[in-house]
Amino acid sequence: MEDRTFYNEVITDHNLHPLHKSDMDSPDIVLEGVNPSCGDEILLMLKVNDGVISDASYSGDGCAVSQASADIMIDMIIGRELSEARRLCGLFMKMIKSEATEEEIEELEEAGALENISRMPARVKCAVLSWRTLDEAIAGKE
Amino acid sequence: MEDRTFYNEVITDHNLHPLHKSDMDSPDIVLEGVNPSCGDEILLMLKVNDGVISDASYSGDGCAVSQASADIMIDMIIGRELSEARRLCGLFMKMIKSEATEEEIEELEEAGALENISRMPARVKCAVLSWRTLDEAIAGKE
Amino acid sequence: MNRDIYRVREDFAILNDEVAYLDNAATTQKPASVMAAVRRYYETQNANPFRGVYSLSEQATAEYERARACAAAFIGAKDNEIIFTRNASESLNLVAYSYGMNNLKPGDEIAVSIMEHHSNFLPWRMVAQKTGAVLKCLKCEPDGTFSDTAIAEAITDKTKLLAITCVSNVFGRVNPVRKLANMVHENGGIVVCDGAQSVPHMPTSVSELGADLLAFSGHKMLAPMGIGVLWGRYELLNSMEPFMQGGEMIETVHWDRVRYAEVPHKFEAGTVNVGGAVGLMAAIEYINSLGFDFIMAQERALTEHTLKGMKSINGVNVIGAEDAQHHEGIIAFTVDGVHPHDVSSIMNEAGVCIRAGHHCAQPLMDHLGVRSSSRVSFAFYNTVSEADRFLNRLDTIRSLMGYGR
Amino acid sequence: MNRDIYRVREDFAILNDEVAYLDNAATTQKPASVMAAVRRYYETQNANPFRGVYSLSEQATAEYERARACAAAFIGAKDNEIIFTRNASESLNLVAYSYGMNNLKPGDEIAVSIMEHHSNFLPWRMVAQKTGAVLKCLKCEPDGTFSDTAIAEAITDKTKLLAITCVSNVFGRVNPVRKLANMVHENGGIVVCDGAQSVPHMPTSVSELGADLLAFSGHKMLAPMGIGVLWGRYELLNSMEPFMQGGEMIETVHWDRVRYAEVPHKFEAGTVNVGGAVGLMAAIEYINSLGFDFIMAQERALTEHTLKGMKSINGVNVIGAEDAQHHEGIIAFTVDGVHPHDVSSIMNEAGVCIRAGHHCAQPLMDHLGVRSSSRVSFAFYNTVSEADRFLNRLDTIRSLMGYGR
Ligand SMILES: Cc1ncc(COP(=O)(O)O)c(C=O)c1O
Ligand SMILES: Cc1ncc(COP(=O)(O)O)c(C=O)c1O
Repeated sequence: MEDRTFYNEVITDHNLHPLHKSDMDSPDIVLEGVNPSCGDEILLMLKVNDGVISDASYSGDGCAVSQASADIMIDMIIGRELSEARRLCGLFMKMIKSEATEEEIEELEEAGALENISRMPARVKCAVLSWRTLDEAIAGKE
Repeated sequence: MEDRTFYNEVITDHNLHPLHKSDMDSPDIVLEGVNPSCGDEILLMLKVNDGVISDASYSGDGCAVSQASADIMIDMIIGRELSEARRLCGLFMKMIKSEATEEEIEELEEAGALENISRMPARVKCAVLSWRTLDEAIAGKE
Repeated sequence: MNRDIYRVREDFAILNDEVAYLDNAATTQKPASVMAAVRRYYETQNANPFRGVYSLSEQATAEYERARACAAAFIGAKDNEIIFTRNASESLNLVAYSYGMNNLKPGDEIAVSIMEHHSNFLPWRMVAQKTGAVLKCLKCEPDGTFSDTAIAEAITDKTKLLAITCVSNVFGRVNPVRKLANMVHENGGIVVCDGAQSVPHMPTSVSELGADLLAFSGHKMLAPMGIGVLWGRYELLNSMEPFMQGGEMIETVHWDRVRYAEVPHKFEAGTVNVGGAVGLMAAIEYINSLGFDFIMAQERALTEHTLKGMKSINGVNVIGAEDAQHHEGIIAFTVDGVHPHDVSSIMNEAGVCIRAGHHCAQPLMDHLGVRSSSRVSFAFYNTVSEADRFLNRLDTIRSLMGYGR
Repeated sequence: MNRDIYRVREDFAILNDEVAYLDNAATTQKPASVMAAVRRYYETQNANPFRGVYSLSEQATAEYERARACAAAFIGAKDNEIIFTRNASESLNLVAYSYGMNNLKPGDEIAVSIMEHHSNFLPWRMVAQKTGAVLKCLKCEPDGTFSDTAIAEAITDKTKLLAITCVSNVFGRVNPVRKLANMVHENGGIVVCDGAQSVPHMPTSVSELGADLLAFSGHKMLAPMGIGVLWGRYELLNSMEPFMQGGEMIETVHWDRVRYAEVPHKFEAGTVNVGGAVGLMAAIEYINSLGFDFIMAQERALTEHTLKGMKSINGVNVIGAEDAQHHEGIIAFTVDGVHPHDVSSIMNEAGVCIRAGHHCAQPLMDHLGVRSSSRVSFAFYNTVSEADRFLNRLDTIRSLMGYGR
């Protein structure tokens, strides 16, 4: 018990060595997400060409769950169409609610590492912060 | 059970046919007692000569317990010295607290009819209203 | 009268054949399921909700929010429109301080019915005094109805707020809230309803009610003391300033700036009463399991039987309507020549618990020209034999007090 | 460590070997005697107190007033100086609304320590905003002490009110209330103390404390949620305006004039929480039966053991004093590179319940330059093996989070 943990290597790696935590010059879209109960903050920055996310990064401050989740998400959406990114957001939400099929979780690649967050209801908000922020922003554009 | 009651004949008689419920011309002492939780009101009027209560009456409005108790008290104190009246007040309080001896209750004559009020804590205030008012007023004079 | 009532009574440990508890408008007794739910909460899930990231606290949070949803469903409201308070009085004071003090100004009118419980009168009196708004009195007839003239006098185009009870705790009559609310709304005012005596005894739908805010107490509907509810339209609640301030009702606090939490949390300062909310949830579940059809049939049968008996006793005067149907379980009365406190004491000697006094509705007593009165009030768990015990004792009171001797 | 603790733990149904509940500063668990007392009340004595003239109501009144006397004796106060509220937050808001809003004026100063819980900060911020009084900040050192300079800056001859906690829920250090109170009193100001973290853990004597008002919560001292206390000097309470208005807090009410009831009833509007008060009485009796000698020895031993262990773990930073003796059962801390919410979740995975966040003391967090922190807090019923479970998990956290991999 002492050593079992939700914080698997995918999460701790993305938290400690983020791939996309950086500023961006003149992004096309800037999205802010705040999780007031924890104090998590996320600033998503996207470059979009012809409906395709050509580049993305984030800055922020918060718990490992929120930061790793953002890093994983950004890694997945770069190069995808906005609509495709939204579909992934939907899949992620489904997974969090334990409603996703095995194939769907597979499709979420590294984000599948967050599947067990549903066992920690108070932390679900942290996991979905960046996804919800992205989803709402794209929905607002449509 | 249907017919047993604290309201014995002494109490109901003094309530329905009070001996001293009347106004008084130019009393020497007027005392007002109020029992706000029930709305009982008592106005005691005394004539005092040489430290002796030569006449007394009351007016008021309230429950049978408060009105009968006042009527009984007035009946007892007419003709007594102020100090003696105070002593009776003390005895009455003792009786209410179930601390009086049989002889003491005997001495209270008709007021002994109120002895069992201690079984109805919410009504004790009604029974002692006139006695407390008299006691405090005489104490104030001394 | 439903014979199952004797099985229902077994759910209430305090009920027995020695004492007939007929003061249910003051507070009700609690069924075993309510006691068990509170205990189960404390023995298996207790923690400070919202604050903790650990499982126990998450469970406490979930229970509390489940109770909120339960209370919301009970009155046809949305979950986030339910604020847990201590009792109806606190709910009404919340509105007075938060809405009244911050929105009313000199010249505005507050209409308050003469039959309000002190808890829905004094807060508005205070608001009027402190804001300069005018307090107008909605007078009633001796049977508890409002005449068109009285309504026209009290409700004008300056009425910014109407405070009215759904059911008076003296008359027991259902008020025409919707009709009055329509008039107030037409001129942009709001309506604050006191549901303390209605929510426990009949189905409530806030959308049908027509009011903007509704207050009620858990302890009058089988729940423990210390938990109450304020319902309000979300947009209205959202526009209102906080009342009490402190932990839990904030999003972020810095020395020089504060962001308040969202409704309903904005109005729930400090550690919330999870145990009380869980008790209220169990009480609502108990009421739902019996069903209002059963509850209302039971209470109406008792009221009818009792009112009929009272009318046949000399020297007994019923306050309010002639008809039992306008007495929702509540019958206030006087006995000629016998003070209500003596009536209560004599009843108590026969093991009958009824109320005496002004019933926290002194302005109504003044209006009716009654100094004080007695009141018998029923819950569904009362029996005809309890009502008969009351009637039998009532029948002897004047002779016990020496009349006709 | 006293071995009897395992027998004491049997009084708490929720405690077991699976979960170490170490968030006692947030709320405590309830012993069986408290649950039993509340149940006995509802099963044998429940009625609306004060209002009824019948025996059941008299019993309820007697129980409620017995609870008041019990709470008074517990802090060395007079019975009529005890006001029952919902929690410490309501007690403090009562003072803010009743005293603050009616007595402070532009130019007056309110001094509030930077370490106050939001519940003893936000009400004063509101009072300052609405009355025009000036809010002054009493800053503290990183170890939770107040320097003479800080005191001189915050407390002046214009200080009309000082709001200060007896023990901070972050530092766990006892504040020099008496010394500060003397300064404030010299200039005619009053002192409002927050006893939420002190009253449950050490003997309190209001005369020795030196404050004018003291607030605390039942749920942090073994009682059910939904009951709290405000103590105040009688003359001060007597001079204060009512806060909430409604039933029970009046003597007589007419449409055009009101006479309020005497203190403490003046401040208890609506149906009081007898069940909660009875629960608090049972909690106090339980505490008295254990005795503060035992309780304090127990909590100090746990604090000492834990602090020592924490100091030996790399990357763990304790907030406040170095010395366990200044941590009355409370140790707040941060872990380098690990967010407090992650710390809590990781603890929770090992069955350890600790708190994460700003502890409703965000201005203090700002002042200390900490965004948020973790907190372990003990009650007498905790064990060394629970503390060790916390320490063992703490020892692994950084490596679980990938540091040093
Ligand atoms: C120091 C302090 N003051 C006040 C409070 C508020 O207590 P409550 O939430 O019970 O009102 C707390 C606890 O949360 C506290 O720790
Ligand atoms: C009509 C009405 N309104 C309000 C109240 C106040 O309820 P509480 O004392 O629970 O706050 C009562 C009961 O006392 C009532 O009968």
